[in-house]
Amino acid sequence: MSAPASIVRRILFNVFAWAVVLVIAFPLLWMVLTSVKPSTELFVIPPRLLPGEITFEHYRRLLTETPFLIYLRNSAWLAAGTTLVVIAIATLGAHSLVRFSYPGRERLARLVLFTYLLPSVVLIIPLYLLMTGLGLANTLTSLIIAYTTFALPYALWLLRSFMKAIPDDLESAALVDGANRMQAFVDVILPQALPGIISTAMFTAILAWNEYFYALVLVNNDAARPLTTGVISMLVTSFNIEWSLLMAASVMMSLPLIVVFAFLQRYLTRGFSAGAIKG
Amino acid sequence: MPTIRAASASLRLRSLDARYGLLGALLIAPTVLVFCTVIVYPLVSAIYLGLFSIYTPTMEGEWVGLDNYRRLLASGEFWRSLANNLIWTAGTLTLQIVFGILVALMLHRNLAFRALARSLVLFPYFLSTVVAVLVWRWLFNDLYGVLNHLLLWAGIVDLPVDWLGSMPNAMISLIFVGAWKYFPFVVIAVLARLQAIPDELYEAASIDGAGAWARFTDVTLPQLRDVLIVVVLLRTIWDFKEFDLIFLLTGGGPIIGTQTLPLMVYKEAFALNQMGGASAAAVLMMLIMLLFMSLYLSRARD
Amino acid sequence: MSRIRFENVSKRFGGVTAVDDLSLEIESGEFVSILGPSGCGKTTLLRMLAGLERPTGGTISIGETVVNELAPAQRNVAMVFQTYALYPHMTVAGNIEYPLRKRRVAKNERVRRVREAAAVLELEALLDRKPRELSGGQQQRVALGRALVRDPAVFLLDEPLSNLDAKLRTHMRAELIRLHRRIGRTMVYVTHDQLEAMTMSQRIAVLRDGRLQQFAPPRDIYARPGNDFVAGFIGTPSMNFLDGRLEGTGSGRTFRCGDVSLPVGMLPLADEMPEPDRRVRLGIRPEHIRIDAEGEAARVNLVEPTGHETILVFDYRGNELVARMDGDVDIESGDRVKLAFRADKLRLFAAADGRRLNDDSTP
Amino acid sequence: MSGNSSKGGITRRAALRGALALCAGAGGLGSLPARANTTIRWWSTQSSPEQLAAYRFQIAAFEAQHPGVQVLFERTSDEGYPAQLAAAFAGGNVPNLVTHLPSFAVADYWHAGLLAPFDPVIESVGSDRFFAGTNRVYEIEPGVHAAAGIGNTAANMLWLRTDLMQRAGIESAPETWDELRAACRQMQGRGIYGAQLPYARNSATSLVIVCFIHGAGGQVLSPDLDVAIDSDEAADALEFYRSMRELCPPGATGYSWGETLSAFVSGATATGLYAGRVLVNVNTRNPRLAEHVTCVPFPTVSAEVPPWTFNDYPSVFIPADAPDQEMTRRFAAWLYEGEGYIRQLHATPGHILPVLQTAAEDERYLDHELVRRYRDEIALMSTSAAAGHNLGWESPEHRINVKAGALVNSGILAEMVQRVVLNEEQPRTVLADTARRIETIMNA
Repeated sequence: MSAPASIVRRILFNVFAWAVVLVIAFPLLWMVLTSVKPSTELFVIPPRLLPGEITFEHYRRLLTETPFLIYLRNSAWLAAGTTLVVIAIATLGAHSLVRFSYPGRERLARLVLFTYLLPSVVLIIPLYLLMTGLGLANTLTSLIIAYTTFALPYALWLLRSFMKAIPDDLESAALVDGANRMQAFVDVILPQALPGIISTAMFTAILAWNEYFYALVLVNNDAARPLTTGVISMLVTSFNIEWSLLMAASVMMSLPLIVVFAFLQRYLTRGFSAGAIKG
Repeated sequence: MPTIRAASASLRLRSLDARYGLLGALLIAPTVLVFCTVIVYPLVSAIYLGLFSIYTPTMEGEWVGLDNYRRLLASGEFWRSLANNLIWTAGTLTLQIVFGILVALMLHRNLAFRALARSLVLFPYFLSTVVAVLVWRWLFNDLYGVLNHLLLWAGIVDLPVDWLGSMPNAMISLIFVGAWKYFPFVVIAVLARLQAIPDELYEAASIDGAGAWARFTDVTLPQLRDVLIVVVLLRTIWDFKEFDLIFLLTGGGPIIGTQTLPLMVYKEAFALNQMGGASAAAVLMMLIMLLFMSLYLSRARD
Repeated sequence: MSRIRFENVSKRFGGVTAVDDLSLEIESGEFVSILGPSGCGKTTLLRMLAGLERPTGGTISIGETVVNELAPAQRNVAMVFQTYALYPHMTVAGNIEYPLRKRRVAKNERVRRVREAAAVLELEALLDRKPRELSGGQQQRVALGRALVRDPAVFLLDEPLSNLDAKLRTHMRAELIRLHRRIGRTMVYVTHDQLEAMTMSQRIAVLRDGRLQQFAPPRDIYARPGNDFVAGFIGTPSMNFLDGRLEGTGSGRTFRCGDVSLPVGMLPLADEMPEPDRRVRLGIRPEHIRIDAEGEAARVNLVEPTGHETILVFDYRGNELVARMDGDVDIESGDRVKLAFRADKLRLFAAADGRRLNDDSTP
Repeated sequence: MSGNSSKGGITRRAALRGALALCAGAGGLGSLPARANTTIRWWSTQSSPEQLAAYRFQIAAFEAQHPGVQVLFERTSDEGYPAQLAAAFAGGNVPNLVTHLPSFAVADYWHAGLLAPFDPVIESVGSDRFFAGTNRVYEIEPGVHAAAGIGNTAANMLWLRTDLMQRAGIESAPETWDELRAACRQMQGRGIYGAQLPYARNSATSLVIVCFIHGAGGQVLSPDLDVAIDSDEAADALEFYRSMRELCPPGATGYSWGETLSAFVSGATATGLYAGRVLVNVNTRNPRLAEHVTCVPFPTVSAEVPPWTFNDYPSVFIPADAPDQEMTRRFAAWLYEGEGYIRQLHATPGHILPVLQTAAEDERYLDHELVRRYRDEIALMSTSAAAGHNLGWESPEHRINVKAGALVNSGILAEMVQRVVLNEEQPRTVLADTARRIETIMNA
């Protein structure tokens, strides 16, 4: 193959690939464009691709006139809290499942997969009763606990296979070197599992950040409402949908994720490559 | 003699393995606790509630035995919802896998601004379902939606297409949006695996005279097999259970054209206030998933 | 002081017996190899000694202490793993320092001892590197350093050289011997490589299927193998075996196997094998076969010159014999030659249980 | 009555409380809503920014008068409230006050024994201040009110664009279905659709078909609540609904109230079926149409059948399990008081119509730009709504139907419309089938 031909092929491939990427990303682009259009341009027929004039009015209104920032804070707490709780529990649990032996261990590991199957719709009322019984109804804590239900099995499973990939000898070495088992866990296993923990934490945070249904039923209070249900209930009512504000809200809801993932993206794939996907 | 036995018994209690076992149990205890309180307890109550006729707001009702199950299995709606559920799951899963592999292959190659391209492609997965659905509903809008406008402008259609309100459009749109939202998960997994395939394998295949397609089917696909088995399993479970996306996009309509089992459970529980029927439907749904999963796992093991 | 004793130690994993009723006593300061094919239980034995596995039965003691229920940290043993098991997230210095940190050694003392160990192992220049930036040999030395630094009573080494290339292995063998001489600590060395075991150890314990076959100094293992397994396992190429029976007694004793008939009357036997059939295995080491015009006729099947020596495979009356001869023998495949065996080096084993019949005075 | 349900659960919860304390401690982030001495939680499905401002005004005034009392406004939505309230009732963690739910939902909860009698509030507001008969729909058991109206809404007005009528040469507003179809057809074109009706599987469609059945002279249930939907009139209504499909935008199969409203307000359709919120939306979002919109009662099959107005009777009720009943009742009565109530009405002029005669005649109420400008329309809607009915109370002869909420939420009626319009099934077959399904719910 001659050099010019390969260059042409490369250019063609690049053009094609980027076209695909842009098609995939088009809804996001449209979201951004809509959010900076004045609302008067919104219902123009036919719709215009580019805004006639750019306005940040919707963002201003969202930030100053609505509880958006409260929802944002709630969502951040929720994602952070859920991730913390889930990772703490799952890391210990996975370590136990991988490196300790006791009766029922294998059965427990299998049960983890089974709990995936529970449809959240059916857990919701018993969960709600539980939360009310504990005096936690309408709090972020109740949502953190609820999110733990669906995030924990996945996190545990991911971390378990991740930790399986860490050689046994490392822990043995630490034990011989004078550590007890918890010290060996902290000194050796944890640092080794860190990429997996970060990756799992990201998946958990995504789940918690984006969850809608539990938040809808368990929390009906602006003080504890996260973005997903907050934005919907605030901007989508049966008599009106505030598209401009919705799109502005969507952009701002996605912004923290973009920032976080720009930094941590490689861990997502690393989490999978380091054996987490082997089951 | 007895003293020796007692000594050895206490020695056994203090034995290292017993202490380790205890520590292991201690570490797993929070998990077990969470499982019991927030998963097993609701699960058991679902099975229990399924045997009653229960008015949701009061959670009171009377024993009806297996009547809920009989009623469900005799109703066309349950079977239709199940069929919808299977169509949706199979459709969106296939698209996710095919598209996910293709895009992963694309992103694995040397592409200008590859990091940016990756972020853009992975983005739908990070996007909140609520946001994703709203954006798509805005794109699908009959009057102001850019999708219809593009088709009209290109002369492909004469009238705006009713994307979400009629069949089979609604199911197709749903499957499509679902695929768009979740295919990045497949990309992440496949991309990770692709990076781990040694180049020598490709070189060897090239030396053996394999073309691009043969390299894909003979080298790449077998290497992806393990990843795909797990990805398919996870995505099947998640897609089968999907509630938010369908509820927000079509609400199950038109009629019950896109109503899947989770939506039916929701309708029973909260629209009709029949917690008993809802629990029964959920238990059935779980059994169906369990069946599929064990079939799949036994197949995948071969 | 740091004598190691295994008394009737067994280890079962589920239904599999890894170590079976094994008793062994290692003297303080001794260098002992545990040798055997893979899966013979030698690593399990070592891990039990380290405290990483618990014996199913029997007792293990180090010095005067029964250590069965002691955690690894409480045993004052150090271990070098086959995979080295270096902590990837710590630097070389961090790796070597780790055991000291766990023993709450003071900071400046730690630094001093890490330097010392690094000096011994010539690792000074690498102290700030991460393990993945090191070559295999360097990693191996770091693993040794980590064991060395805390001056343990017992060193456990689990095939530490198996991941190195041949040249480096020879070098490290010498290093290890030197090290042992210097510190004079008890070392238990697990290997499947007889060369390592033979060259380094003061005594070798040969294991097979979890059972101890023989525990003796290298020379004895070679010259007076306890049974046909040890005899066959030690030595390259392996000892030739002919299955047959003894006839006659005393100096008239003859070994017969098909057409073969060899006088073995001069061999002092511990046991005359009173059983009527007297079935035995005759062992001949390849190095004890030579060409001799007076000898027995055989045909050359294969010639494998390695330079300084030549391995020859003969057909000797329907039996295959491997011989090791000088590099300059001038023989080609298909030649017919005459062979002689060094009669005093022949070994007889009982066919029933494989035990050696020659008595201990055998040269 | 209720509350007993938790008895069996008390020990179980107590046990779980300890078990979960660990998780809660680990979570530790959330907190209960800050507690003043008394907290009144108020849920509403209606909280547009203008309405929210009015509520805030009322809350501030109330809190000023009652130190130590805090009112927490919590929004819910038409789609979300069934699940949220179900969970709240089941968990015994109910809001003190719920407003703007349609009367048929109230009937359902009352029937299940979940609500406290509302008569003390009505008395304290002054029952003679209400329009006569306004609260009849809540009198599910004779002499006891489950709730009271907080406003009236004439949901099915026919909204018209006078400019388009003029251009098409239509002189008077259509009064029959034939006239309406003809008018829509004449006005359709130039990118504007003639009509806009919801054809989706939602409550909007369910309510519209109920209107049409009555517009054909039929009914869904007889006064004694026997199923009466399998009738020629209902078939006519479905035929009419189907015939309007070609005049509506293609996406009408997904429309709920919101899309219906914005289609008309944005000028995409020439006519619309909606309540009074059109007025405020046209004036804020598309002022160039403000001069050209008007409304009339929705046409019926013929002149013989009088118009039937759907009033969903936005309600106020107090759950029986709510704490601080006395303070809650005081706050509920407060919602009707003076300037606060008028601000509520002004937030959506013409949409939430006064239930208090005193307020309707109050000069402060009449002194509002939109109320003045659309005086005729608002007057028409007020009288229509006052004589309005809904599925829970189809005519003055009807008993209160406590299953209306379940009927609407089940989607049976909307499905019926979709089967006829989208699947092109025979109306009579569908009606017979629907009658059976309604029967099942009525008997459940």
